[in-house]
Amino acid sequence: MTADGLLFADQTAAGAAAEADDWDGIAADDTRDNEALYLELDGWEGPLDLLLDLARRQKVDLRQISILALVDQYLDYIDQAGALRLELAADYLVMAAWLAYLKSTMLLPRDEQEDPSAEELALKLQLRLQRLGAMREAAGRLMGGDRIGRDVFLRGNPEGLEIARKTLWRCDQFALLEAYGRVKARTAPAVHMVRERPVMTLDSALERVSHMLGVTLDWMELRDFLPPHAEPRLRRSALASSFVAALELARMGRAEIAQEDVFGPMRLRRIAQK
Amino acid sequence: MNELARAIEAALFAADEPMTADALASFLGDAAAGDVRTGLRELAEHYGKRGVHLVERGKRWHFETAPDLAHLLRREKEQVRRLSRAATEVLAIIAYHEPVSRAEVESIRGVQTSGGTLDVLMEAGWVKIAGRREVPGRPVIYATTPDFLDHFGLSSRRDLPGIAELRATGLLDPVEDAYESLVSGAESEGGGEGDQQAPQDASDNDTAY
Amino acid sequence: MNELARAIEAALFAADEPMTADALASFLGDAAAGDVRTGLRELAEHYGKRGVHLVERGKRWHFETAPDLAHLLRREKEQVRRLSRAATEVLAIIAYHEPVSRAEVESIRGVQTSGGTLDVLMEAGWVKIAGRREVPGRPVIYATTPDFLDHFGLSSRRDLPGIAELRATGLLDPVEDAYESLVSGAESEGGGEGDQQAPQDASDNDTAY
Repeated sequence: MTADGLLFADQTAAGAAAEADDWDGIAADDTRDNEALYLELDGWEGPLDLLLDLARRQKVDLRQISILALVDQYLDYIDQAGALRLELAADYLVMAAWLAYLKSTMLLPRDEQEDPSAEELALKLQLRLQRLGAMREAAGRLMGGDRIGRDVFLRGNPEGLEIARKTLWRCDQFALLEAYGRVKARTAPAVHMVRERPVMTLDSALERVSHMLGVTLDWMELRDFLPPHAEPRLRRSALASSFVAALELARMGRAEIAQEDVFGPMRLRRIAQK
Repeated sequence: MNELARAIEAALFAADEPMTADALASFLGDAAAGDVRTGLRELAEHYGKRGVHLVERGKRWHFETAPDLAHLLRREKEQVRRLSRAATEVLAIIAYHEPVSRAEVESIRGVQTSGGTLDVLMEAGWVKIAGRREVPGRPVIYATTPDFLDHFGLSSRRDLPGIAELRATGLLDPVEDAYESLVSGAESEGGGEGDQQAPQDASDNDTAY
Repeated sequence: MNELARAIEAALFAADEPMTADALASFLGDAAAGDVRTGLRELAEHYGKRGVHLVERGKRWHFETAPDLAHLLRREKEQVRRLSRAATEVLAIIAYHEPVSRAEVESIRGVQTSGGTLDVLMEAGWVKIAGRREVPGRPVIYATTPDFLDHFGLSSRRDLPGIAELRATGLLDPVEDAYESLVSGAESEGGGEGDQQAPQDASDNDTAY
């Protein structure tokens, strides 16, 4: 950027001053009275927005605006709004205070200025306004482009492209039957059924043993008391109940029991009744 | 290409529905209906061999894609996939027990069945919803379809082999599971005898004691 | 007109969204992407002077009506979302600076951006979250979408009106950077004179008021 671009180049200052005067008249030119002027505050999104608008009214390149004129315009503006006793958003007042400070330091001799210098602050304000201005202009051009639905139109009723992804499932009879077999085998109910078994009850064993003991006085093996041709399961049951019957008869003093060896055959004999 | 033809082309392209020549003429402002008709015929000719055709249907004109390209625009990509093990089991259970609710399938399988599995079977066209069971909760019940019989080469569900036949072909012999193979070891000793045989065998073994 | 061009024409006519050359190639089956690109260029040229144009927007292609016919079609078809001034500014700032954080947008506009503004732009499908900036606080950064290019008739971001010029003049650089380069630029112009020179001039001018 050249010296021209800097804020306070001679012709800029002169031009800006003229523009500033011009601006004072703008409110009238635009047939705004004070009130209308204020009411526009709502339309500005914050102080920077208002500043940009004021700067544009200087009708010069944003690079050449007079910050000093801009400050005056802004402060005037805030004054007018204040005179109407309208409430101003805090950020407008903060900006006003900051601009008043900026103006005062700009008017001070250079060597009394603090850091950052007034020029730096002013230049940065100007750079910000340029950037906002550039974006606003860009937004305008963007919106002015050939927009779909306003300037260009898409196909009214497109059929649409469709890829129907269809899955062909494959399975065969064997797999089906195998699967059922698998399920059946896996879930075969683990039911424990007690089957009816041939048994000899204790009562019948008691009767049978005491009856057979009554036939002879000799020792008999327990095994001899079992039904001779019974199926194996009945024999096992008879063995158990006959053993208990023998014990019962011995307890009643009607029989005696003998066993020579451990696990040897058990023998049984009637005790003669006195 | 004249301006009217361009305008007709654009208007028909952007239109939501087919338009008559008269409607076009009035839409395009001061165009004469005759000129519009001429324009339409020229455009139709221009598009005649292209991928898009301008066609008249019952006096109304619209663009449509060339009929010979229809297969490109609505293409079906078919992929063959093997039915998963779980889905095959569910299908078999439905086939053997239909109509059957999902809860019943699960209790037969002994495993929870994801809804996706039934979806797959219905997508395949082998299973359909066959109503609801009139019990509390009115669960949906499923059954197989004629396509199912077709695909599996069955003329009716009665063709499905019974349990005894499955056992005879060894299909009830679980082979995967170590525990199950133990059990099946005992069972196969039964040598293909009936359902009742197995407990009998067990008691025979008992006599060894 | 070859078959591939016909197929491309038909597919793009029927498509309800813009398609890239690659998407077209894969949709059309065994077409080579290079051939599709050639076909697209030929078709675009063919349609160049017609009422309907074939355009590329952010690598995606679609048909649209010719912009110069807007006045004929606009009447009934206008369906453009009205954007607030704030939203258009935010959109422009994002488009020209992307990716950009909300704080950066706000520093350019000098006002806070209400969440609603970004929401509107995201809902329209023109702006998306493009990740986070790896600085303290990890702010979310925003960028424009392909739909943005589509809607505003831009072939690519390079087509943004005036972007080259804005870039060249540094108007897309942050104020601090611009200030630094301005000061150092003034310095070099000053032909070896001190840092103070340019501001000195400026303050001299000030006194003219």
